Amino acid sequence: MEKWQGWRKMRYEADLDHDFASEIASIPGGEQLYSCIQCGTCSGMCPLSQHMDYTPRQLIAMIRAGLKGEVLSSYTTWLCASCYSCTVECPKEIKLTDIMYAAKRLAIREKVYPKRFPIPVLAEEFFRCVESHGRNSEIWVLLKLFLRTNPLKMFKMMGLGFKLWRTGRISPKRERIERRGELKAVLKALEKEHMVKGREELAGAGEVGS
Amino acid sequence: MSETGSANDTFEPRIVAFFCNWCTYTAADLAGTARMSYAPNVRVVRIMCSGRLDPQFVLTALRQGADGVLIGGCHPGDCHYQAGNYKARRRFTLLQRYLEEMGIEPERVRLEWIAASEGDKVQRVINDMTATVRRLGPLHLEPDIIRQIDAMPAPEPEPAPVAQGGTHE
Amino acid sequence: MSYLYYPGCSLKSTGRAFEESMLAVFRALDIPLRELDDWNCCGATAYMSVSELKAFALCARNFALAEAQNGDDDRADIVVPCAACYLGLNKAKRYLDEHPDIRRLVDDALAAGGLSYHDHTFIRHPLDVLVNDFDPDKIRTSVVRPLAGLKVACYYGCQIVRPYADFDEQHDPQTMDKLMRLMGAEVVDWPLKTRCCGGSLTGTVQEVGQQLSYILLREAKRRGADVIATACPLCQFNLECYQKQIGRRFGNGASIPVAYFTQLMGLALGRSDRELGMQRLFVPLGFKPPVKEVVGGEHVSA
Amino acid sequence: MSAPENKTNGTPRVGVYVCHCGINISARVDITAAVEFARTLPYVTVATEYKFMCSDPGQEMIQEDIRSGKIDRAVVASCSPLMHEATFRRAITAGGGNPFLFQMANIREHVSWVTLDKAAGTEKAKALIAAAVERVRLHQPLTRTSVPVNPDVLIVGGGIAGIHAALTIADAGRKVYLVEREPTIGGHMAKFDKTFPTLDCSACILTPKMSAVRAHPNITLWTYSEVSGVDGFVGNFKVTVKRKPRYVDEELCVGCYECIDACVYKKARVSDEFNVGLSKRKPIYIPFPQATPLVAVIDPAHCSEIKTGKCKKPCVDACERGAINFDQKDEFKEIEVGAIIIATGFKTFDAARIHRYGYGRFDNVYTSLEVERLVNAAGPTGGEVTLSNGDKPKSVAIIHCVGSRDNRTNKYCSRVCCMYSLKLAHLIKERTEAEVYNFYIDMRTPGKGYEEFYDRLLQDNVHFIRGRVAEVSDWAMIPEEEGKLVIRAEDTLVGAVRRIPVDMVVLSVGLEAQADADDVRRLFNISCSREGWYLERHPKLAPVSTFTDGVFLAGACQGPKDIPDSVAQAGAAAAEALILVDRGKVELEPNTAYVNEELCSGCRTCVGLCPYGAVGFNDGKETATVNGALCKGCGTCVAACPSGALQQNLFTDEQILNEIKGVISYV
Repeated sequence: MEKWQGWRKMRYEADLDHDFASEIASIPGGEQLYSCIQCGTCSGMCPLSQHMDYTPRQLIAMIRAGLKGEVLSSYTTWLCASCYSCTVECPKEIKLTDIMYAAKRLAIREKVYPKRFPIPVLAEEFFRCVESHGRNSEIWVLLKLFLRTNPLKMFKMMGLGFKLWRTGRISPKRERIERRGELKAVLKALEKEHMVKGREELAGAGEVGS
Repeated sequence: MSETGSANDTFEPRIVAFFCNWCTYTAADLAGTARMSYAPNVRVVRIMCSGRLDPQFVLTALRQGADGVLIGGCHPGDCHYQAGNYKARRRFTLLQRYLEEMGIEPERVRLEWIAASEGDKVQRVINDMTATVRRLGPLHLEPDIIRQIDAMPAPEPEPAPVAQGGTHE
Repeated sequence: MSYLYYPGCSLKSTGRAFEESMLAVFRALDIPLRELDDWNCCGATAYMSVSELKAFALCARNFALAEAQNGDDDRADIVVPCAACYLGLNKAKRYLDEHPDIRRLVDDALAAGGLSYHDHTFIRHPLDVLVNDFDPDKIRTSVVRPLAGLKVACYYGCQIVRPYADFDEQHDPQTMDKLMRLMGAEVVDWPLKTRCCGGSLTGTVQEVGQQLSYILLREAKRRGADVIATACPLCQFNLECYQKQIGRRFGNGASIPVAYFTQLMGLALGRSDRELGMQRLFVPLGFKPPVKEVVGGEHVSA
Repeated sequence: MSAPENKTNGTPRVGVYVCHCGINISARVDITAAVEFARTLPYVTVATEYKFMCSDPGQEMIQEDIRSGKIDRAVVASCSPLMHEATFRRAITAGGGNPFLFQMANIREHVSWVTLDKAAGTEKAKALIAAAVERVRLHQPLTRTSVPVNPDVLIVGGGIAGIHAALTIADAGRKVYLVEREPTIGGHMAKFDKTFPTLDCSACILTPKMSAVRAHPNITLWTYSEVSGVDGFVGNFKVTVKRKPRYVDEELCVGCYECIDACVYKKARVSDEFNVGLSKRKPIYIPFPQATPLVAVIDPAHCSEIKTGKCKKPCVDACERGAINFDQKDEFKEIEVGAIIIATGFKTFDAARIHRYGYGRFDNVYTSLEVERLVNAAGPTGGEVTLSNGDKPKSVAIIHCVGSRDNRTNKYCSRVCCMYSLKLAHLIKERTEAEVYNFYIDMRTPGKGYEEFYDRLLQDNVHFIRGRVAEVSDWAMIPEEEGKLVIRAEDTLVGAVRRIPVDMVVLSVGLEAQADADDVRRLFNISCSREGWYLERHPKLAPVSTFTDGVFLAGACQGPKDIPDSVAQAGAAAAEALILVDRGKVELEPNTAYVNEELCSGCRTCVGLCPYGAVGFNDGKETATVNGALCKGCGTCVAACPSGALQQNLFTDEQILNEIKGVISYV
């Protein structure tokens, strides 16, 4: 049990971000956010909710209440393994998994995700790797991950790594696609400053806060 | 003819609708009580049954300056008067051919089955129809077409009806 | 009908045995399969947490490549074994379809790379193809070494059936069960068919992720399964490669062979262990199907 | 076309009255502008506005203007004519005018409630007003004809609603036909043990009413029967009732059970509908001891005589009164009634549709209706709540909202489940002393004594967990869960997911429209809501009427309802029906068709068109004829007439053409 640190639970309207909910609701898949009846089916279905600091249901309530800070810095979104159990069972057809993604992207963009927590770091490394090579080379991504979070873990994992190498299930070889230039061109075109004229107003589509 | 295709965003089309009393008119009322807002371009004329719709009504509406006409009746099999909507459908098909001959885009005249419970369908259809007609632009009838319509047998001045059903004092 | 094959990153590394065995099975049933040229990552889970738009673009490039490679065929069916890729590509296809804004941006992006996507692409999982495109009898007759007496727990994982369960029942999927029965195996009844295995958490937040794997392993054993059949490289990796650590963490009763359903099919279809990448398993299957009939050497070349 | 010379004295003098309807209209329509516009229209002699035209002062304004001769006809721009046309027609009559020199412009439902922009709303309102004025100036004074009303009433459905309506009308001295599909009346209520919130025994309050129905001289009870055809109109319906063969003569059978004991099937093998499949019955059976009528019935699907014709038929020998008769066939009864009350009730949601709750997969997962039978002293277990192995459950979970409040099944709240779940919680605890857990989303107990009942359950320390159950599973995480059904749900008030092992699960299934609601709707020419509930004429002001005059609604067929509400509504429907039949005559809307013989070319186009045979042909005069008594006023024949000889009162070609001109050419 955490010891009491003099926190206050009172929430002043002035402290809340009243645009947060509409920001999340505006992403594709966020449409249904407002119809949540707080039934908790999502949390009950979720195989990971027991490890989360806020249950998925609470997260939805917090988004709607405008507790942006707490939501973006929470572990909940990162613990989502995107198994979509919540999404398929929500009686109001709220696409919670997509909302989790939206929150993750915001957290990364605003650099407020939990520090040294491996999952967001993995996401970033994975992203970089694919951006430049078009494919993912597990071993390199994992190396980077451990270096950035917990180097000791690397030694812990060595046994497994060796076994994988012996059975030919990993190799230090870099996976990459042939036409990397082509892919770069495609991805670049989606960055605001490179967008086709007149498309900026669509830049929000599929991206929160971009 | 009309400026087909010319997407016209500022143009506010005027559409006359003939709704049957039992299904579509009631559905439109339901849309109202449910506060489903939709385009203000459609103006409803109530008839008891879509079977009452005389093709001349449609032509007169267009002649008088409507850019489109919407006809609403009960779903097949649901007609309050058993089969009036089937008659309406038959007349509508003939009318469509006639309109094409006159060079009027068929999309300007539309028949929809809308049940009393389908307020949301009223909203959808009216918005959709308004968008379609707006895209088609204003309806311009060539003088000879106007002559054709005017030449149609207009009903004689109301005679005193025989004393049956509703009787005149 | 011919298919394009999208391996995805994992089937070239940790999931190699899946690729090997699936190709072997398709060969055994003479189902033509061509690998998609210069395919790129599907932008799954981790990538999507950074940029969804770019994730969609990654998928769209694969679609464009597929349609180009398929020439003027009116549909390009891409067989996608990896569950994460299957979902990622499926999701992209749907969002491009349902959200015109996204579509416009992605079309522009593709154009910048000299590519275009025309909605001819269809994302198919091997389970879908094997069960829904082919006559079960044809498959049954190709069985030369029935898996008689093998008790299989069919594990579909999450992302194949959720959220887009268009080829199988979402809550109680049956395609793998059907195939395993066709192979002569016995399917044990277990309720965790589609429960999450922990996904990438097994590597990142192990104490959490591995507990999910543990629940699956233990329940499979309880239900008397000899082997868990998987349809996803990550599921297979989680359930098999971490068994030692899981044992240490949560106590034993968690060691059980975990094979790809294609490996088990391959065995029944008489392909050799090497052809099926059996040697890559950490936990040996320890089951040899009896020979049903005397067959030409090229069948049982093991 | 030019305005014809009008047949009322002098040129028409139109009064236009624009209603604010509080702010309902004025918020989206500039009333003053509309009135100003109305003043500019031809024939308009008065144009004014008022907050509520339907109120007495509002109506008085019109009457005053008629009396003072300022106007001879009126346009009221307010709500839908389906709402208040009758009101204003009465007002005009009271003012000495002719009620049909009147037209409404619907600027509420069709304008202010559906238009966001006030300017656009005002324009549309003007157009509708212009149309009404253009039309009303051609209106003719008409008089209503009236037809006599058949005093008998048909009630469809013998559940508590149908029973109550039948008794009410019969006690008022009117003849009632009560038609029930099942072999006995009683409906769902007959299956219940206790009723909430008073916990009085369901049978004790229902069965006396059932036998009263049987005994009542004014009630003709036809069970095991269905309405197969409806013809005619308000006051004069012609109905065909199909009486299915019970193969037992209702007059002779005394319900002694001898035949049942004698049946060749010594053991009961057929799933018993009355006990929702929890027990078995024989091919010849009596649904339950208080069945009304207490008459055996043979189920042709299982009777070996009917299936094979080779049965020894011990039942026949066993019946001293010779009531059993295998020659019975479908029998069709033709009846005439003035009013119809539909009380066809509901069906419960099929729990198997929600896979994760395990209904049909796990033995000890029951639906609430099954448990109603279990707790019922007259039920299959004699009131014992037991598991499939016969043991008493030590812990029971009751899951609310099964199939309700879910976009994937039924969006609506079924309204009765919270209360009956509380009732079942109480009864289960009473019978088994088990720990009972209620899993709910929101506890809905609006009703007299309902919240108090909830409070009582809280006192009984029944557990209440606010959270929709995610899953009922049979895999254990900890030893305590072995061999149990495990409920997984978030306790939303604690903010933690809980796993709760129980012996028995009760699924509180929601209410749904009957499977054949749509066929019945067509039969009686009424409407259904999306979900299949029958549509009332007005949700507040005409809750038991339908859009078809003379057809009324009672009970759950109109929407989920508990017993008190069903009975109240049945009383209301009975009153409406009585008003109709006691009035003795119905005034018909005079919107009938008529022939102008001078114009009729005798082409006979119209003759075949009329579904009511109202349009005939006079061979002598070589002209079409219309029988106003048969004409329902659809106008189909009028639209077909090539020479304009056929016209329809209130909907003449001219009136409609003028309305078209008005709606389009001013604004």
